[in-house]
Amino acid sequence: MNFAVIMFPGSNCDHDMYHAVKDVLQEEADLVWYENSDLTNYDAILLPGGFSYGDYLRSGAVASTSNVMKQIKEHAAKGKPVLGVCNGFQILTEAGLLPGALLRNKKLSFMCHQEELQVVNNRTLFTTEYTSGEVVRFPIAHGEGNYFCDDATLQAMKANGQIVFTYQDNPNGSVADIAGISNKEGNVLGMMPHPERAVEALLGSDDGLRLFKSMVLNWRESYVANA
Amino acid sequence: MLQTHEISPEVIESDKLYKEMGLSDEEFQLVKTILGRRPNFTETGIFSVMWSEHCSYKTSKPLLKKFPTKSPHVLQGPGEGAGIIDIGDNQAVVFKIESHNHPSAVEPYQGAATGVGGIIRDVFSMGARPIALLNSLRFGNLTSERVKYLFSEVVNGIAGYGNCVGVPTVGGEVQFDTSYEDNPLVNAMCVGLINHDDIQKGIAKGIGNTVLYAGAPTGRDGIHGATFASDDLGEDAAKDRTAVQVGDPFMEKLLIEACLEVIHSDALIGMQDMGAAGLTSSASEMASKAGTGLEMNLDLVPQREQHMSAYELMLSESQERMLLVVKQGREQEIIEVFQKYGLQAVAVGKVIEEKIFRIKQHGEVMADIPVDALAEEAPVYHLPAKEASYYQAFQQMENAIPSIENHAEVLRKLLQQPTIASKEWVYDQYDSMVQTNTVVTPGSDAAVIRIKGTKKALAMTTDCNSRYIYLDPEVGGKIAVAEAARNIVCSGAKPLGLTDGLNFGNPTNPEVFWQMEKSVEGMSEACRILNTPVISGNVSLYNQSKGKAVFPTPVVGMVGLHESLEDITPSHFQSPGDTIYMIGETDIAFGGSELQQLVKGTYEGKAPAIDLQVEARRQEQLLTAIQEGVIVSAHDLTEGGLAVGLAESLFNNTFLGADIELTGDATVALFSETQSRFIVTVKEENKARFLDLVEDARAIGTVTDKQTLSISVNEKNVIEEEIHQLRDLWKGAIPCLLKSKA
Amino acid sequence: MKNVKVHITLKSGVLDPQGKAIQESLHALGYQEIEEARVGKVIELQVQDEADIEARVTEMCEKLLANPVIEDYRFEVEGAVQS
Amino acid sequence: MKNVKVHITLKSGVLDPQGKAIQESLHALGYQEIEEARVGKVIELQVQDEADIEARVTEMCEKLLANPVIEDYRFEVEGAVQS
Ligand SMILES: Nc1ncnc2c1ncn2[C@@H]1O[C@H](COP(=O)(O)OP(=O)(O)O)[C@@H](O)[C@H]1O
Ligand SMILES: [Mg+2]
Repeated sequence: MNFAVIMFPGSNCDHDMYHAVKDVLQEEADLVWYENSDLTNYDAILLPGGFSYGDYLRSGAVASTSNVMKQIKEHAAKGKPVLGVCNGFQILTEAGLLPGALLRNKKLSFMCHQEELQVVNNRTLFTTEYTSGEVVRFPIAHGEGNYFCDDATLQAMKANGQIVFTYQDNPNGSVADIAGISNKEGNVLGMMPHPERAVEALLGSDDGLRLFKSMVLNWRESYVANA
Repeated sequence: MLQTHEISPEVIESDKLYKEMGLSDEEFQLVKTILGRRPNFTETGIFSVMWSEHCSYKTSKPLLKKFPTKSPHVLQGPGEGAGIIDIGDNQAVVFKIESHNHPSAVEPYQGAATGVGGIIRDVFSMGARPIALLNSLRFGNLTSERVKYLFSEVVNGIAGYGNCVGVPTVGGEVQFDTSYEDNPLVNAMCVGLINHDDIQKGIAKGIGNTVLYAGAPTGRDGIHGATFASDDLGEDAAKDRTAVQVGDPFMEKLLIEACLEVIHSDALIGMQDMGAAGLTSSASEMASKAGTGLEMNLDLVPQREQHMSAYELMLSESQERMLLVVKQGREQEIIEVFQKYGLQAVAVGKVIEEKIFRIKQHGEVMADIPVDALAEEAPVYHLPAKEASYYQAFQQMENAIPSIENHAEVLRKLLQQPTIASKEWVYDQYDSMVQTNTVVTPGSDAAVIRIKGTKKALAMTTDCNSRYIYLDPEVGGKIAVAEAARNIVCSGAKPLGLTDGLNFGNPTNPEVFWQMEKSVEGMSEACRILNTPVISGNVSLYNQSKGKAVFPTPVVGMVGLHESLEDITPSHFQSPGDTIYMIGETDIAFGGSELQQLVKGTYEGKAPAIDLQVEARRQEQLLTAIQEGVIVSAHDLTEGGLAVGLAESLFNNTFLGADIELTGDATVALFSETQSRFIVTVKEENKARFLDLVEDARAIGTVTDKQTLSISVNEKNVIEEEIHQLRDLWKGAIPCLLKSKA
Repeated sequence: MKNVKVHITLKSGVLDPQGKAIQESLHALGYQEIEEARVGKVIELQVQDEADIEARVTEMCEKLLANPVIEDYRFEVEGAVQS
Repeated sequence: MKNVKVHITLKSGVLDPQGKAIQESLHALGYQEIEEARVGKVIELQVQDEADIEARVTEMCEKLLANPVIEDYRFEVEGAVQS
């Protein structure tokens, strides 16, 4: 499987994402600079964390207006997987690929530590290797991870199974303890916690590895099925 | 603010305007002799910043010579942006510490943020990828609103900058004491990783080569910041608006990537960041080091504001700027790399043969100064030292044991002392994991960063107990180095070397200078015996307000090497049944201790004694035992003594406790701050081997699954505390102080 | 050259943690009279003169300056209010 | 109840990275007419009626709302401007 890790000016988890996919998972991956990129040959697009454009104005806002977003939207429209982590999640909501928005953490400060998450929906392209209701440990590292959406949106997301991960002990004030959501079709996932920081036991958790493995297995299945 | 347009050389001399810029009468005369004429306004400014303590080390240079700086592994000692130590396999570690005390006192968020930005530039200007940040902070007591504001905003500023640039902040220390009330200390350390072939130097070699300016345009930020940093902090410091520099971590992130790409081009000759004294110091130092001269046209310098004078352009401390020297004719390929990242890079001058620093603006020569006069030939002062008046009195005092009724209650109180309490409130705000190398996150003795693609890792820590140094600068200086090394060894690494951040009061006060001299001597001796050369450092003087100096605070930033990931050792207890050993004997050592502060509200008496030979032997033996795999956990004993150390060892787990049996005086056994002690845990099957390897170890108890800390002394139970209650007190102390109203 | 001020506020119903923190600290400082505090942004633009400045600024707001999910905006072109 | 709007802006000459980023992204979106962008804050307070409201708000600004080292402030009490 061939992954594109998009680098925006100010992305800073791009190499971490690349390391997780390329060195740990041992799949094909490229770091792709946001300008003049051609994404047509990639099977999956990863939007890494960081502070694209310094997070000035609103986190993710400036990156969400860049040209590469058009290609990402096309890729997503084909049903291919797009994963946005942290700043990547913020970019996806700003770009309208996912509903809602991310506000400043309830306590206003940046926070970085391990959090326990519950896998609410294990039927997405990203979560089939988890069991439903399973509790996993991922690091969080954000100042603006307080997920917000209006009530109608929340009800619709619940009905569609779009809530993929929730916090066991909500650290930032997110509506309904939301840590990660998908689009209706289930091929675009945005989450504040960092699965790419949880792929080696040496660093405290390898629970995130199965997220990437799910992507690969599901891709193989559909690839083999279509072949 | 000084007027910046054309004040004549005559007026500068007659009205002694040079004094406002920080030059003494003698120094001004020396400038006249060097130039053979009176300096103009711009030149006076240039001399004053270059001859400030911050740039010239004019009063500390004689002391810095005492530090041992060499060892076979040292690739670059003090003198460049940062020092470098070989770690094998063509790799090396680069690090340095830097203070931003005065800017942080005025504008804590930006002061701290730009401090972080500056030290990162020091490291990547050497060609290294920054891989970790640490800091060392000192504030007054968390009871005044001002101190709470300074503390919160400094932490916020460090987080704001470090998190955005994507360099993990992995460790540090914070202490609180009245002496820092108006003059907080904010020292930031950056660690980088480099391949030997990528090492850059800040030199302007090759006559005719081009001087390239890269990064942010120049504004009026921080003009006179360097002299300001070398001056008493006046009562009206908050009004000194021009000294405030604002950082842009986003720009810095782009600058890191661009510079680390540029170093692979053979068109690059030299690179240096613009730190204190901005364009002036970077350009003149690059030329001075290369034995060349340099000519610059200020009309070409990117400018953020209008009508900037030569004086302002030369002295501005706008952030996120770099100066490069590039082969003549090959400018464009370098410029294009910066452009890819959306950064400006422009040719602003060239290297000349004449050893002159020549600045032009609007077709006129605004400065024409012999290069070496600014750097190497800056005046050096041998200031008088006088033993502090309190010292003999303290030395005469008996090593008394504070009288205590309830030891359990004292333990609970000690755990809530801000200096001992959990710093989670601080480090939770730092991204400590970005770059996915952080094996040991903040909260242990030393942080550990693995090196991808190898089986090695780096341990790092900052330490300095300034109370001991106040009581006895020489002994305290030894302890600072020894404690840092202890933290490195506990994590399973071998100490490689250190960077020092010397924070003191006004050096023209002979008692302050004595503190400086003695602590540097103590540190130097410890460096020699523990084999940790000083490879870089920073001096910050005039840390005082209302005439009173801060505690002498020479911070030690140390880095160590794990030869194998398997050696990485936690500082917390791991499993029930393990035997707890204490390495080292305990004597009566309460001078400068937390208990003394708690009981008496002051620090006095003798500092704890330290025997560096004993220290070195214990560290070596412990490290060997760790490398042989017989140690489960290791923690050094510092503030609050054994009882606090035991409690700390239990806070990371929710299911462990400890049963401890001690003898002797309970207060001494529990709370004495005797040096060179460790607590380690060992599995049953390794006990014999452990005792073969480590001489001074004595079993004091066992790790249990009871979740209580139970300590008896002379078979009488003196402490029986629930771990979760102790943990809540320890974790809650700082957040609670920050919330409470003064 | 025109000076344009774009005012961006959180929609009512969107929690404003920063405003709440300010209100709490004002109370702590003894300003009990504060019933509510909310924080908004002002983006001040210097814009070259052109005919359809208001249409253009509206576009900028929709595309970038405000996030319609959580924010409302209005702007003034040198005195003239436009929403 | 009075509505008070406190406007907080960076002092002139102080670097505004946020404004610069906004300007650049507006350019990237094709709005070349933008010569400058600067970002400020508005804190909107609901204040119980009292006699010395202006003196009190001035105090709040000095103590908490604005950072006098790098920021300027001015405020309006329901229409009446006060600086
Ligand atoms: N300013 C800070 N920044 C980051 N981490 C900190 C800071 N202050 C303390 N810590 C972390 O808290 C832990 C305990 O600090 P400290 O009590 O100073 O340890 P020690 O006495 O072993 O040197 C360390 O892991 C340290 O890295
Ligand atoms: Mg320690």
